[in-house]
Amino acid sequence: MSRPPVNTPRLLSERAARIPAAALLAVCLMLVGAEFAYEKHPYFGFDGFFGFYALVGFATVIVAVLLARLLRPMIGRHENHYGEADPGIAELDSEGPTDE
Amino acid sequence: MITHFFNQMPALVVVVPMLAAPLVVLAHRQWAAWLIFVGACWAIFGMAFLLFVEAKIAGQVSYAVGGWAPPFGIQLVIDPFNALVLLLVTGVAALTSLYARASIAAEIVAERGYLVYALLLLCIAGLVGITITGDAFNLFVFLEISSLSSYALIAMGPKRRALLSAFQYLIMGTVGGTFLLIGIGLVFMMTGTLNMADLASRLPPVADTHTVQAALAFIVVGLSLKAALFPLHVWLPNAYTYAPSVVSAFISATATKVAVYAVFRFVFTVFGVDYAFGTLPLGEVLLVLSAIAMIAASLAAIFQTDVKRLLAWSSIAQMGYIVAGFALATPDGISAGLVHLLNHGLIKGALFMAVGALFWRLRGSSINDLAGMGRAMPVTSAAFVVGGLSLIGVPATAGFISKWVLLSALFEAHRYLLVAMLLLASLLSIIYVGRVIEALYFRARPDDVTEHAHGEAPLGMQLATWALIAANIAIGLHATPELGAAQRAAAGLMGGGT
Amino acid sequence: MREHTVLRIVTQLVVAPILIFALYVQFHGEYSPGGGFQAGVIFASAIVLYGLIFGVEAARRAIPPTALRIGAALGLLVFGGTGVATMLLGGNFLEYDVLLPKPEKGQHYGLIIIELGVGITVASVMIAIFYVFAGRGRHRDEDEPA
Amino acid sequence: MSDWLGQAIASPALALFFAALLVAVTPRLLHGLWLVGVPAAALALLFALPEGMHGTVSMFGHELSTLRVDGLSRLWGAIFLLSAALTGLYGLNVKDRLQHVASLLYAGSAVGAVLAGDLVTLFLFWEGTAISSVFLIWARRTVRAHIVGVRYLIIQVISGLLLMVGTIIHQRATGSIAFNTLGLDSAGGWLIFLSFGIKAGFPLLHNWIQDAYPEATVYGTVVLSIFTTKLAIYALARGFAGTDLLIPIGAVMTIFPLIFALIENDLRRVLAYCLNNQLGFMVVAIGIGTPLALNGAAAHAVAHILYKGLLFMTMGAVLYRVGTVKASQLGGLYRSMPATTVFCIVGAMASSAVPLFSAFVSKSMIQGALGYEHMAVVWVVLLVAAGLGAIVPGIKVPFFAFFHRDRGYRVKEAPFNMQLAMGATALLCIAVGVFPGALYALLPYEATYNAYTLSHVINQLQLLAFAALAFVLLYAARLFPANVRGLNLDTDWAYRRALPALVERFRQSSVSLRARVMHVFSRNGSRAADWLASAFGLGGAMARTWTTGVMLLWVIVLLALYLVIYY
Repeated sequence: MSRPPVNTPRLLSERAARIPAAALLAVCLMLVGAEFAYEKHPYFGFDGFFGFYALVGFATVIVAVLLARLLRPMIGRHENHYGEADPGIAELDSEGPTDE
Repeated sequence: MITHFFNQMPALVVVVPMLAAPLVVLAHRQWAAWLIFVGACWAIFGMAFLLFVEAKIAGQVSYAVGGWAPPFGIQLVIDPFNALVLLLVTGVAALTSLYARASIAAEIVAERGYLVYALLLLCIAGLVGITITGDAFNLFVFLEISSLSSYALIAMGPKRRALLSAFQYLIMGTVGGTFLLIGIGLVFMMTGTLNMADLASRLPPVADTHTVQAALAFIVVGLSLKAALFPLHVWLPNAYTYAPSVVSAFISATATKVAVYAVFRFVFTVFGVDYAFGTLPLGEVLLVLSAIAMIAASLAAIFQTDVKRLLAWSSIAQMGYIVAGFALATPDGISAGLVHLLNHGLIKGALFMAVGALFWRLRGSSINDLAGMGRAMPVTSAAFVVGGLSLIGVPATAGFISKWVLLSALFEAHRYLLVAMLLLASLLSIIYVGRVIEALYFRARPDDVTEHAHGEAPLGMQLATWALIAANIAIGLHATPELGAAQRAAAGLMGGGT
Repeated sequence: MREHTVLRIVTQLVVAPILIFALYVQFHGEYSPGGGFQAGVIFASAIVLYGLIFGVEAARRAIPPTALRIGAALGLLVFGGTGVATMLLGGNFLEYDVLLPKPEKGQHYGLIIIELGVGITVASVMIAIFYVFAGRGRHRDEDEPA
Repeated sequence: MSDWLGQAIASPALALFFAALLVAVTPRLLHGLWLVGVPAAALALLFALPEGMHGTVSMFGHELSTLRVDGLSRLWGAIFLLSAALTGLYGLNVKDRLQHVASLLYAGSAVGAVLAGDLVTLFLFWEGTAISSVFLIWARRTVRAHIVGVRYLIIQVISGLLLMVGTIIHQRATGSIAFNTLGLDSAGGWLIFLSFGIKAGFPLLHNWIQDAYPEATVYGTVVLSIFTTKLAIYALARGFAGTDLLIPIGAVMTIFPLIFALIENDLRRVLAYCLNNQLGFMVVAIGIGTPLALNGAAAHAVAHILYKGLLFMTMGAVLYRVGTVKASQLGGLYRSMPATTVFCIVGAMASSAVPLFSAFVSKSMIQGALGYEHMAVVWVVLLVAAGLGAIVPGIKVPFFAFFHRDRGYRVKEAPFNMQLAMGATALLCIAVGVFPGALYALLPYEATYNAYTLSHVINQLQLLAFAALAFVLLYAARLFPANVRGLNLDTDWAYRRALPALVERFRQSSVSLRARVMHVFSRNGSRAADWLASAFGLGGAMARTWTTGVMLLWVIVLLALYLVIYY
């Protein structure tokens, strides 16, 4: 295991990341389009609305992530908060980059 | 001739070790002394087994010393209750005899080795005597025999602190013995007899007197001291810690158990359940004390740095379990107490033997000394692990059977607080056993230790340790005979009379 | 104590009578006040006196520690052996009646024998204890019963 | 001919115990045989056993039936044995004998517990799983692992003790120790429920999972992730099927661990939180209690064991090669560990319930059961959880470990046996998704359910794709929680901080109280008071050596106490 001090940009490079992102967008659009093309079997009624599943998937993640961002300052602590880290591991704390 | 031998067995169980002691002294050489020791121990173990069977068939075996009929002469009685205790004492003695040779050779100056054997034999004779005698004063005499020899045995420990510990034990033991004597004197004054069965029939008319009440108090306190019942336990940790390993192993497995037996022999047989637990609140007092013992001693055990000391504290906690069972004074409770009395003898004997084997190799018994010994002495360490699991009460070990029957009995008596205490104590036991196991297996050996840290203990020591461990597992897997015997004993005691 | 002539002379005179008195107490034990325990103590007291006046070394020469060890053991053996003998003869432990054809005789002799055993053991142990305490810090005999 | 098949000796659990013994004493060369071969043989044995109650043994006054073979227990036993073989393969390169012995004993106990026909047998093996599994944590041989292990063991044993006490009460109340539907209408039932709940990671009782699993060894975590919690799910399905209380409990379990998982840095801990969330699905299904729901719970347990095991295996491989699984330290590993990357993505897709992967067929059964019972609120909660599950662990784990920013690690690919085990597990994940019929055939109730209807597939794809889209947008906007070193408080704070602090406060106040009392005594200046003060004074309370005087004092106190009470 070696760790040269390289600092490549995040996610390969921003440019390369665009291809899968675009693909995902295309799939999403296709799935919205599919709403018109199949027979729905709703259990309750409200789950038969247009784009219900897509909306739930999208909104859930947005809300949950924002919630988690709120939560972190409240419960986040230093890695050796409980003082149980092994000597030697506890000292690693200062080094090592973090994201953003 | 054979029938005559069978008839004489109750006396022989005491006489053989008693006479083997002077023979050992005369033999003087270590190997000869050891041979006599082994012979005597296995002989009485065999006889104890035969007596156990005989008591099971006949209900009770009685023997009149000197041919004098019971109320006047000394009577030896073996009933289902003490037959089990007798089996424990002699069985542990027999295994101790295998263990003793290497352990004594390593820890005691060679010229004094024979003395350890002689004193052990006297101690065995005393304990066996306490167990089977049917005479109150005779019980005191045997108690003194076993006590005096154990003071001397503890004083022979390898460290200088052994002397002080033995001295403290001597003071406490003497006080306990004196209290017992005072108590026996008081009941003798009131009834004019010393035979237990006779006492039981003569006490009720005078039971309302303060003298008899005081007698019960003196006897219970005196014997509780010997049994290391909280808060009279304070002599025990030092005594067990500084005694030679073989002595710790033998005494921890037998001496306190026999003392507990004696307490309840007096309470149940002589004074009677209704008197001690009905008229007088002895049961409540003992239950409170045993509950405190379970928790306080377990906590103390967690903070020990010496394994022998840790085990000693755990013994005090376990005495709480035993007494709690007996003090319920229900058939289930008594049989649970008796079961744990036996099982704990087996568990603690095995654990002290394993620690003794580690001590044999390391010349130390602190937890730090044990670091990494799981690799260096795999067989002994494995024995300790199994013994430790039994102490915690893990299924398929004897300790689990004890825990199960004790909990059942406590539930039946609606003692929910004690249930909680017992569960808490068994959680605490995980911590202290876990500390030792962690040191044995998950810590590296210190670098500076090189030459003498490898290789197993001698065969004899391993054999004895594993025999006790095997007994633990056997009981854990097939407890029906033991439970049956304990239930018979409890039924006999609740029925009253010897 | 070498300069106390009176004490030395008196001791020399008294030791022998004490020993004889011990034997008297010993053998009259079964039907008059006395017995093995008392006799053993009296016997030991003679040796203790001797040791105090003439020194422990002298006492040790008179009665060596090895003898004490053997004595203590033998006494116990005599006691227990009698019991075993009664068993072998068909009685219970210490049932003296069976020792001799006549039960009373048997009782008589049986008691004398076991008292003798007790006496020997008590005397030996007493003297041994005296040796241990008196010899503390000065002399260490490997053979002494501690 | 096969008389022995009805005896206790024919238990697959015993076969695994025997394998543990063999591993302990035979040379390392043969270990593969015992670690992989014996579980496979035990699997064959399990299917050879006839249905019904077998293996009657008598133990301390109870008639135990150690082998109950029916649809439910056979399915669970089978997946346990299968995964024991897979983890055995995964751990072949581990030199530490102790871990192999512990994992075989652990697997054997779990199988034994599943096959238990009565509560006492269940308890015996229940304790067995607790004791044997802790060695997988201790085997990491660090101070921290030891502390965590003790904590883990205590919680496991508390669960065992509750089960034991509950069993005793239940037996006294009903006179039977049979392990069938127990219900919550008695004290014994509640205690047993609580005992199962601890191991199943009910909310507030869950934290031992996240505390302990990430601290075990590479191999140990994989093994741990399989047995204990799923055993609890089995026990709930057996004893508390149709208990309404389970539905809200399970619903809460599906959501809140995921929020924690979003901001957790240690990827094995992320997986532990997600494991907890998946248990919620099964708990809800058991709470519904209809045949379809129970089938769903069973099928999901099987699928879950496979894909979660696979994910833990891949993270184990990363830890093995790189030395850390902290998201903040990882990235770009797809270059050096391509195979592991693929396996991880397969595991992630299976766990996100992408059609043609295992969880799709099991999760939709549970959703369907909720729909048929018209439980709209819970249905929505589970749908939300499924959407969120596509992000953690679905995207978070593979993305931050293998892609994201290249941290420059140039390590070797995982050892061959690990790759083999991961490959086999990945294949099973896909196989279950593609051919659900084989799994359905094993389910305890007859299954006529079909997950692959057009609307199901499209709806599921919509859910997942838009969740992924949300992730991409959040990530691009730098709103996704960054991976920073640190730990997050959870309910373990209660016993790691609050409880010790409380005890310390209590100790200090009692010490000061005692000091004040002593002050009053010593002002009298009498000898006796000084003596008392020195006897009870500070310095180690119980454990120090007491003077003889104090000992005697206690004797007198106790005697006086007795006498006072008696007069």
